Parts: sequence; structure tokens; C-alpha cells
Amino acid sequence: MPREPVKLPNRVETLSILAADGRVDTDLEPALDPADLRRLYRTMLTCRRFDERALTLQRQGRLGTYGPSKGQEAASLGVAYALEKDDWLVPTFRETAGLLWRGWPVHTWLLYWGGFEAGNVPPDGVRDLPVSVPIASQCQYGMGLAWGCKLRGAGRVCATFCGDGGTSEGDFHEALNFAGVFNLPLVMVVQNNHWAISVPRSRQTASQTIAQKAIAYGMDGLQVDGNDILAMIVATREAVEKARTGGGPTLIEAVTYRLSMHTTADDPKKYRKDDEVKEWEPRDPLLRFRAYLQKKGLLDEPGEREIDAEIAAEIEQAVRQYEQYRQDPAEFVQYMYAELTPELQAQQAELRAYLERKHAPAPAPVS
Amino acid sequence: MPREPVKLPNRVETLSILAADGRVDTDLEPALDPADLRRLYRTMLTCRRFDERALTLQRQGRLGTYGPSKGQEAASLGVAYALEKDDWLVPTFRETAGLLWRGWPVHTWLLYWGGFEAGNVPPDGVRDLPVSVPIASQCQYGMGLAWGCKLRGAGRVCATFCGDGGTSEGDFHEALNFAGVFNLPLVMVVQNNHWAISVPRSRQTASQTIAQKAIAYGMDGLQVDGNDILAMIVATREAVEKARTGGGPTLIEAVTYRLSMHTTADDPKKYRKDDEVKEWEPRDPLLRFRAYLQKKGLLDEPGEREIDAEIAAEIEQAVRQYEQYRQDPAEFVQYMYAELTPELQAQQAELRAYLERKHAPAPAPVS
Amino acid sequence: MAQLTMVKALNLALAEAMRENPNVLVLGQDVGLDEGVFRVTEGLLQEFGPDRCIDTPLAEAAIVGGGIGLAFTGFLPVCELQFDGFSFQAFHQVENHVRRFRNRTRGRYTCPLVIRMPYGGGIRAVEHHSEAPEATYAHLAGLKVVIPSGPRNARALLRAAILDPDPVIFFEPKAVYRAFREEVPDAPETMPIGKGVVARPGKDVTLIAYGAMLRVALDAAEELADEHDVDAEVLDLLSVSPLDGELINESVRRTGRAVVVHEAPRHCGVGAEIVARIVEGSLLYLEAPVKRVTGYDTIIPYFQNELTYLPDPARVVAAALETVRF
Amino acid sequence: MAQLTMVKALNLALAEAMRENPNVLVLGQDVGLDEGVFRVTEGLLQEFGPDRCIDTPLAEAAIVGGGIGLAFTGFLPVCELQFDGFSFQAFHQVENHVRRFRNRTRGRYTCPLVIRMPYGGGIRAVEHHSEAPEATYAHLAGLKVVIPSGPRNARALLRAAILDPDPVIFFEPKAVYRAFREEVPDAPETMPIGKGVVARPGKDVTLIAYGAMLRVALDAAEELADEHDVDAEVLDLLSVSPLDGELINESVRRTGRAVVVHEAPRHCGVGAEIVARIVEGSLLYLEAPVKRVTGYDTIIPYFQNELTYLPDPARVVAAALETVRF
Ligand SMILES: Cc1ncc(C[n+]2csc(CCOP(=O)(O)OP(=O)(O)O)c2C)c(N)n1
Ligand SMILES: Cc1ncc(C[n+]2csc(CCOP(=O)(O)OP(=O)(O)O)c2C)c(N)n1
Ligand SMILES: [Mg+2]
Ligand SMILES: [Mg+2]
Repeated sequence: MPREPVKLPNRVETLSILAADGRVDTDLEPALDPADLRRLYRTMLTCRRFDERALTLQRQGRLGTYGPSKGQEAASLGVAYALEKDDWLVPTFRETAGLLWRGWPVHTWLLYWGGFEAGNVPPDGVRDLPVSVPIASQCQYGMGLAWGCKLRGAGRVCATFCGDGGTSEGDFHEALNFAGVFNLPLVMVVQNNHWAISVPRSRQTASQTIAQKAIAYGMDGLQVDGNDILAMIVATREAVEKARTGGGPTLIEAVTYRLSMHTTADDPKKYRKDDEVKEWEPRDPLLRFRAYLQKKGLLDEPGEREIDAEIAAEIEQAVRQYEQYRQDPAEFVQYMYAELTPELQAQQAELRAYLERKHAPAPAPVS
Repeated sequence: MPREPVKLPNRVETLSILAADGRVDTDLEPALDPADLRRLYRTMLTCRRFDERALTLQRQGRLGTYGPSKGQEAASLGVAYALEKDDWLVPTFRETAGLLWRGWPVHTWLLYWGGFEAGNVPPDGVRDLPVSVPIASQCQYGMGLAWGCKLRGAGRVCATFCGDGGTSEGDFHEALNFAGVFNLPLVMVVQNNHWAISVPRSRQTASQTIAQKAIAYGMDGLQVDGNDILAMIVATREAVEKARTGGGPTLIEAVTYRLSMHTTADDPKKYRKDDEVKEWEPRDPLLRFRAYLQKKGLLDEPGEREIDAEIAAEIEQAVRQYEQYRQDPAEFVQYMYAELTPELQAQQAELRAYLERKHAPAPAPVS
Repeated sequence: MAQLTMVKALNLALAEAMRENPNVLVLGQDVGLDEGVFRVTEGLLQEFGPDRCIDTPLAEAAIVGGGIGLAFTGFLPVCELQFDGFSFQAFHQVENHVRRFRNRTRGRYTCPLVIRMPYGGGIRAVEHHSEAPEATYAHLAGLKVVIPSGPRNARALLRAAILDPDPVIFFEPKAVYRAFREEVPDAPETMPIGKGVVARPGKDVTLIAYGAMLRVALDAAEELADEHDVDAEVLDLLSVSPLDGELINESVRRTGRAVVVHEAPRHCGVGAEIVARIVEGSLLYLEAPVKRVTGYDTIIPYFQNELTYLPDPARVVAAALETVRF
Repeated sequence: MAQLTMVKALNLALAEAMRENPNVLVLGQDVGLDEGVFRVTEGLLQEFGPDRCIDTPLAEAAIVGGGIGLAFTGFLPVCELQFDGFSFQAFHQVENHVRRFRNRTRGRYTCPLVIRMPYGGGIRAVEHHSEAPEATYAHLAGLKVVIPSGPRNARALLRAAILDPDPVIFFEPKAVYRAFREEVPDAPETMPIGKGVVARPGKDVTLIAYGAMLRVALDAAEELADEHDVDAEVLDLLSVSPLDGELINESVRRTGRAVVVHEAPRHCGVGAEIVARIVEGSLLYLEAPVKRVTGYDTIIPYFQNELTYLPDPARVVAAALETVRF
């Protein structure tokens, strides 16, 4: 006993199936329904097209600050695919692809980035939380959702996302620690896109991988190629299956890259080299997935044209709908409580009077 | 690459030198100056006697709530011994033994538990922080001190303490993560005394050891027998040496046991079995250290009697001094700012007027 | 009917709610086997088991943040924070999420949490165990902030808080926990959150208080009557958000004078809001400036000195006399 | 003399302080290569190197808590929190330690930190980027809370904050960051923390504002003069803790009327404290109730609607006219 290494019962492993060069590890390749594969591709592409469109809208002043998810689509999409409808998903703002899969319409995303609270409301029957802005804060209610799932005993699980930057926050730690102690059905997915605004992954934590942080909580960690949708699906399925059957939480590190700016308010040229971006471009999850489908004979040129046209129409329609959206300007008082307090009723009246005055003639001067 | 274990470059080891049954691992045994060994023993015993006295004073209503450190004396004492005077020490309220070694008088401890802010002021030249009550919050300024040491470049280090319960707080995580990223000369010592009030270590975290949490921060972890002062000294020296020479932080888990109640407000019978306490009693660090000194011929009966008498006198003197302590009741306004704000000056005047009124005749009734 | 301390009354309210609704959960540090450091959760683990009376690891933000997720799965979590002074470890979860989810999602996701915590000074505790942060929470829109003053209203208000569809910060005055017993009816009661009560009717000056300061105000009123022939009305606010402005103004219009009493520091405390409401509602009725008898704008001193800091009847009497003699 | 925006003026103050005193450090998220998300730390990394302009991992409590330790080793840390809405992640460190260390240790350990953060609404940002939490910090004894209104006072006050031996929360109104330029003298200036100024003298009503609301009050004053023949005095408080009660009362005694303007929610906001101070100091001079023109007691709406929420000159004019016509 005097001086011995501690034996660590938890596993920390890496996983990759579909390499950037198109090679597939056929031992690990999941057998997916071709229709699903096509739908997954369509969703990934919708996300990419939406991203491009949102950037344009932002530059035209038709949208607020926008945070792209370019290059990170596979990570959330793979997770979303591996969940069942009644499982929970807790996103950050880089999980657009996964949420599109879950049924969130493009229109809602436009509302969100367009500055309307309505952008936070999932469609009926969709069990996802809206975007969380305070980094890693959502880990806590993600953990709480998993806790609720466990106490309900119906085999539901919760997948929760945060970024590599988010792992530095206390919330990340506390949530994972609770998940470990209560053996919660939580799949914690860290999108390690290598940057937290201008702070590189290497300056975010001295831990060599994010996945190994699992050891601090007595759980398994898996470092997955996050640009490889097959690996993301396999990893999540494994974690979900474990969670569903009482095996507890898993930490998944999805290694990916933020190909675009942090948000439209950001200029990445200030802090990162173009070379690094160039290095990652060929590893783009969309290119890789497309090549995979082509090789499998699931995608040909006419098929692609058709998908392109459908997506373009869908996005166009969403933009129209978004731009026609109107909101009662006094609405923001309405949802503070189930029943407005007397003081808020008075303030709402004040507000309505003010709004009417705004459209009425100016009061007479003091005599 | 498809599926491989992640290689973890950090070490997590256990260390023990002086076993509970008195056996010593002579390969690892440090060569300590006999005078130091005697002083260490005297300090450990002073702490134990102070603990006993404080409990009595509390029961007599002469002290406020008191938190004993019985059974945990070796952990902080070993750390304190391994530090140099100009290093920093950041304690919780279980580090009395270590702080006595650093030069804090018993009197100051009485003031602290007696409800006087003066109990937070270290003697001149002592570079320790006072007790931190909000669990794990001190990890952050401990980390900041290590940061300051590094930026000053004078080879100083900071040893910071928290409990096993404290490892669940976000502050613990954030501080260690910063320490890793900035490669700070921090020795983070977790006193794992197996309980956080009524919550056992096993319910505090699913991680099999506290030491392995180091892996989350890319640092080494060492699980030390915290009731073995020799092991604590060796472990800390190693960590301090590493920190001093630019090797960065270390996480030390001191495995120990809270032999007494959490505080005098606590009744441990509600939540833990006497058997468990009985199991730990023979592992008491004081018994073990005493036996070691006896075996080494450094402690005989007359010597013990002498030490006992000295300690009794020292504590008696401290109690007298404490009970004679008087504080200006308006003093609490004085230290809010370097220079009192106008509003606080007014409030201080209000307060002084009130205090005078209290000792003056009642105002006349309204006519 | 039983004579209960506030601790027992709160315990009763928890047990009742848990019996009635299986979705009510209690979670926090040491709430299980230890039955809470003040014994408010006594017997709950035994009666409801570890899935409904949950001992958590030591992390306030996770207790509250976890509670949010539990609420989304249909539970009604009652989170215990061990002391007011450690509620700040969870403050970001309260500010960022608890108070915002209903509004953020236009009612789709809500946080019907109750966040209970021992509140205020007067029990000779160590630092961070005697804070009075009600203004900090009252300023956060989306929360309700309740502070009972005695066993009976504590039990009724805790029940109301658990039934409330919105998040409630529930401050339990430590100094009242075991200070006295009160008749508490057998049948569950609720009181409306946001409504104060007249604790003592009077006509010369209105003393406005809540929590442990209610006793101080009542004692002052007695002294004012006995020794100064001043008939003070005493209001017990019970909630500081919503604040019962109507009650306050109705009283002050009658008396023309008011003294606000709270143990929190004065600057930007709830007392200031009360003064503002009086000015907005009753300026022309005021015969004297409204006085604030509060904690000082300092850290509450360590316990040897805390009684110097906390408002006492003497300070309230002096302030009331100033308004009467103005 | 140079014509500077507030961003440039703040940047100047930081660079000056860092040049003069090698103990001044800047730390925060993206303050280095990225030069701060608002570019307030432009050029600092280049001039002072990564040991004095420090990019940190993403953890607000560690930025503040680490800053405490740095201060104990003799540094003067200027901590940048990226947005007001994320300052709550560090709130416990501020409440538990930053504001308490001097008092706790009777002056032996002090926290001369400056905690800077972009403040307030009006820049069409996403949720949590438009908060106005000044009352939350002003209520914490031991802190000073400063809110400049323009480039010149921003630079002078940031310098004063860095020189101040006590912790200062420094709110930088985002809406003013690049809104206009002002002459800023070449030589470093300071302004006393805790003192407001008369931004526009007048005799009929006192408009009391700070931060971005100063412009709103000044515009309102102009409209009052031009269209209603009302001569409004406008006060720029610059600090909300300490609060310049003397300045406020001196003015209100002359005008007999006051309107407080702030963008934070009304309930328990700084406006309430200002009303209380006026009542305590000048009740007999008041010709009308003091009005509060503030944010509503809601979450500030997402940006499509934020201008409906934020006080504008029209609301201030209407309130001022009410006091004048009372
Ligand atoms: C608590 C908190 N602090 C700071 C910010 C500002 N901020 C927004 S995104 C971001 C970087 C996040 O990095 P990461 O977690 O890696 O996510 P990514 O943006 O890369 O997806 C920061 C600092 C925030 N939103 N929340
Ligand atoms: C932030 C915070 N939450 C809760 C408490 C109340 N409390 C005091 S000691 C304690 C248990 C601490 O356990 P541990 O860290 O293991 O230290 P130990 O008491 O065993 O030395 C708790 C919950 C506190 N002081 N601070
Ligand atoms: Mg990232
Ligand atoms: Mg412990």
C-alpha cells in the first residue's frame, strides 16, 4: 500500500467510424434505415442552408446577432437521432441541426434570433428546452430533467449539451457530480469545437481530453469524432441504452470545429489562423456524410437537386412567416406570473396608456 | 483509432508511511529533525486539548457554536510543516492544528468562535487567510493567491484546504481548472473526513477517490493517509517542491475521519453508526504519532507531563485573555471602507447616539 | 388545534403537501436522516422515502438548477438552502432561469419551485448565517418573496407557496423558529401570497414590519402605548414581493405617519420601496417623514455584537416618537 | 485633448493605470487577443503582455475569486465580466468575500478589485445581455457601485475606481459605448466616487438619472423646456453606492419636484432609495409625489421590444408634467 497507483474503474475511450477521407470502419458501422439516412442528410443540409441564410439576413439588418453552427451539425443531429421522442433534449445555440430533426421549424429559429420570445417555444409534443444563453447553466436543469426521468421510472433519458468553454463553469461540474451520485439517465454531450469565442480549447482546461473529466464523477467518458455522424449515433445510442436501463450517466465529448465566426458580432481573424480553419474544412461533417450516402447509392444528382429545392422553399416560407410575425408590444408583462400581481396589472395599464399616447397628439403645454 | 482507450498522462497514487498499527515504511520515512518532531507533537496535542476545552466552553455558554477538528489534526499540520513562512495557507475551520503551527495563538481561535471579528486576524507576518465559512469558496482565492505567487515569480506557493463536501461545489472545480490552465503553484488539499454534516462521502460524489478528480484538470492526484503525519509531510513537500519549481498544481486527498460532531449544533447519532467511529478511533493521528515518537525515544513520561502542563497553561492563559477581550460595539461600522462614506458616517453617529440612549433615562412621554 | 413552534408548523405544512400530492419533493443538504439542520424536515424521509425527501451533495446551484429540471418533469420541488448566506451560490440559477422560464417560453415551461431558507439574525451563529437578503430577491421580477412571522402564518404561507404555480423564495426567520408556540388549526390553511395583515390596529403611527421584526414592532407598539400614549398600528407584510401597497397606504392615510422596520441593510432595502409606495400613494396624508429603522449598511457583526445591529423596540420607539413629534 | 467614444475612453483609463502601476492587471474572458467583445481592452495584451492582460477560461466566479487572491498578493485586478447578465455566476464571491474581507479581517486583507461589466439595454442583444442589476449590488454593503454616463466621466471614474482601496462594481452602459464622442483631456483625470453632478441646471423639477438614462433625461428636459415651458434640472448620479443624497436633496429643495429615471425594474430598485432619501431629507419641500420612470417589473423583453421597456423621453416628460401639474 505505501505508494501505489489508484485503479480507475471507469473507461475513457475514443470513437470514430466514418473517417474524413470517406473510409468506414465496417465493424462499427451502424445499420441505419436508408430512409433515415436520407432524412438525416436533408436535415443536416437544411441546417447548413439556414445558417447561410441567417447570416445574410443578419447582414441585411433583418435578424439580430446570429450564432452559426456550421461544421457542428453532425454532433447534435446524431444525438437527436439516437433519442426517442419522449426523451428530453437540452440544447445550447449550436444544436440547430438536432432540433430541426426533433421537429423545431426553421421559422421558430428565425423568431429566436429575430428577438422574439416566441422563438423559445417548441412545437407541441416536442420535449426540448429552448436555447440557454448563460453558458453551462443548462447543465443543471438538464441534470434535473434526468433526475425527473429517473424518479418517474418510465425509462426516459435526457441529453444535455454544452461547449468546451462551458466545461469550465461550476454548473457543469455540479450537474455531472449530481448525475453521478444519483446515477441519473443523463447523456452529457460537450461540443468541443475548439474555441470559446477567442479562447482555444488548450487554454480552457489543462485536461488532455474533455472526455476524461468523466473520471471526476465516477462515470465513463467517450471522445467521439463529432464530425462523424455515424460515430455520434453509435456513441449516443450506447449512452442512451445504458441510461435507460439504469446504468447512469455518460460524458460524450464530440470533437468538432467551429468553421464560422462565434456569432455575427465576432471577428475570428483577430485570434485564429486561417490555416487552422482550412485544415478543418475537409473534415466538414456535411461533405463526409454526403460522400458516404453517395457511395452507398442513396444520393444522386437529381436527388440532391430535389432536396436543395425543397430546402430552399422551406426556408423561404419560414422567412416570409417570420417577417409577417407581429407581437403585442405589451405582451412582455403578461407572462411574468400565472396570474398578474396587482402591481404588474397597474404597470401593464401604465404601459398600455403609454403605447396609446405614443400614437396620440402631444399633451398641451403647461399654462 | 476506431475505438481506443484514451491515455491519461497524469498520475493518481496512494501514499501511506506510518500505519495505524505503528509500522513505518522506512523507505519512505522522511528524515525529520527530532526537535521538529517534538514540536509537531506538541502542536497536535495543543490542538486536541484546545478542541476539548472549546467544547466545554461552548456547553457552558462561554463560546458560540464550535466546530471540532478532532481526528483531523495531522492533515493540516503536515501541510503547514511542509510550507515555508512566506508561502500562503488558506484554511477552512478544520485546520486549527496547521494554523497553530503557523503561529496563530489559541486566543485568536477563541475570539473567532466567540463571535468576534478579531478572530480572523492572523498575527503579524503570518501569511494565512482566516477561516472561510462558505464551503469551497476559498478555493477561488486560494487559486488567486497561487496565481499571484506565480506572477510575482519569487517561488512562493499556496496550500488551500477544503472538505470532501466542498468538492461538490462549483468553486472547487473552477479553481482547480484555472490552476491547471495557468500552471499555478497551488497545493489543493481535500480533507476527506468521510462526512459533510450528515452526508457520507459515498453520497457526495460517485468518483471512487477524491484524488482522481485531478485528472479532470490535467494534474496529478495523490490519495494520502491523512491521519499519518509523515505521509502528509512527504506528500506536501513533493507537491510544494513541484509547485515551487514551475511544475504546477497538485491535488492531495487527505483520507481522515471526523471523530467528533460536525459542530456543537450537530448530533451525529442521527446519521452515523457508533461502530464506524469506533473503527476509526484506533487510527487517530495523535495516538499514532505519539507511539512513533515513543518508539523513536523522543517522548517519555516526564516529557509528556511537561508538555501537558505547558499546554494546559497556554490554553488557560488564552481563555483568560479571551474572556477579558472587549470590543467597541460601534466598531462594526468602522471597517466597511478605507474611508467611511458620508451615509455610513451618519449611520455611525445614529448608532453611537442609540448606544448612549441605551444607558440614559427614557425620553419623556408625548404630552 | 395544536400549539406549535414555527419549525413544527413548517414541518407540518411540508408533510401535508407531500401527503396530498405525490409530486411534491423536498431536496437539500441534510434534509434526510439529519432532518434538516433546524429539523424542519423531521420525519419526512421516514414517511416519504429517499426519492421524495432527498439528501443532496453540497452544491446549492445544483439543488436549485436540478429543481428546475424536476419541475419540468411535473414535480413540485421544495428546495432547502441551508442558510440565506449560501443562497448566493445558487443566485445565477434563480436569476438566469427560475424566474424567467415562464416568460421566456410564454408559459410553456414553468418553475413552480419553492426555495426555502432560514433567514435573518439573532441566533448567535457564525458569519454568513444571519443575512437578510430579501431585497435582493424582491428586485428580481418573476419571483414571489414570502417571509412569515409566526407558526400559523408560516404553515399557511408555505402551503400557499407550494401550491403557487410560480417560484417562491420562502424566508424562514431563524429567530422565530423556536421563539414561541402558536395555535395551529388541524385542517390545512392557506393565506394569499402578497397580502399583509394588520397585526395590531392603531391610529397614531403605522409600524411596518415582517419576519422576526414583527415582534420588535409589536413590542415597540406596546411601549409606545404604555409609556408614550401613542397608539401604533402594526402591519405584518408577510410578502415583500408582491408588496401589499394597498394595505400600507390605507393604514398610512389613516395615521399620517409611518416607520418601516427591517433587519436588512438600509441602502436599497425593502424599506426604501415601502417609502416610495407611500409617497406615490399617500404623500398628501403624510404628517412627517417616513422613518426607516433597519440594519446598518454594514456586514452584520459577528454574534457578540449582532443585537447592536438588529433593530430593537427602543430604536423603533424612538423613530415613532420622532414622527409623532415632527 | 481627443474626441473619444466611451469605449476608447475606458481603454485609455486602463492603459494609463497599467502604465503607471505595474500591479494593475486586467483579466477576463476574451480580453487578450480579441481585445474584449466590446474592444475596451484594445491594445492591452500587446502593450502589457499576457501576464498583465489575461485571457481566462470561462468561469466568472473564478475571475472574481481569483482576483481576490491576486489582490492579496499586492495586485490591483480589474476583472472584466463579459455581460451584466453573467455577473450572477460570480455573485457569491462578491457577496461572501469581495465586500467583506476588509471588515472580516479588520483591515488586514482588502479587496481593491474593480469588477467592470457592460451594463443595460439598448443594443439589440440576446437575452441576459441587457440587464441593469445596479440595485442588487448597491444593496451589498462594502461595495461601491459606479455608472458613468459619458466618455469623459467614464475615464475619470474608472481611474478613480482602480485607485480606490475598496472594491468597485463598474457598470458600463452599453448603449453609450459608441453612442457619441466627447472631449477627453490628455492628462489623467479622476472624479470622486459617490458624488453626482448637475448635468443641466433648472428650477421647476429635478430629473434624477444615471448611465444611459442621463441622455433620456436630458432629452426630456429639452422637450420640457421647448414644448412645455418647464425648466428641469437634471442630475447625473454617477454612483449609486455611495449615493449622493446631498446633491439630490439640495436640488429637490429648490425645485420641490422630482422624477427618478432608471432602466432597472422598479420594485426595490435604486429609484426607491432615492425617493426614501428625498422623503427623509426634504419632505416639507415636496410639492408633488416623486415619480419613478423605470423599467417594468418584468424581464427586459427580447430586443424587438426592448425600446418599449426602456424609459424614453416621452415617459419622463409625462411624469415630469404630472409632478408639475400635481
Ligand atoms: C455564463 C456566461 N458567461 C459568458 C458568456 C458569453 N459567451 C457566450 S458564448 C461564449 C463562449 C462559449 O464557448 P463554448 O462553451 O465553447 O461554446 P461555443 O460558443 O464554442 O459553442 C461566451 C464566453 C455567456 N453566454 N454566459
Ligand atoms: C456554500 C455552503 N453551503 C452550506 C454550508 C453549510 N455547511 C457548513 S459545513 C458543511 C459540510 C461541509 O462538509 P465538508 O466540506 O466535507 O467539510 P467538513 O465539515 O467535513 O470539514 C455544510 C453543508 C456552508 N457553510 N457553505
Ligand atoms: Mg466551444
Ligand atoms: Mg467532510
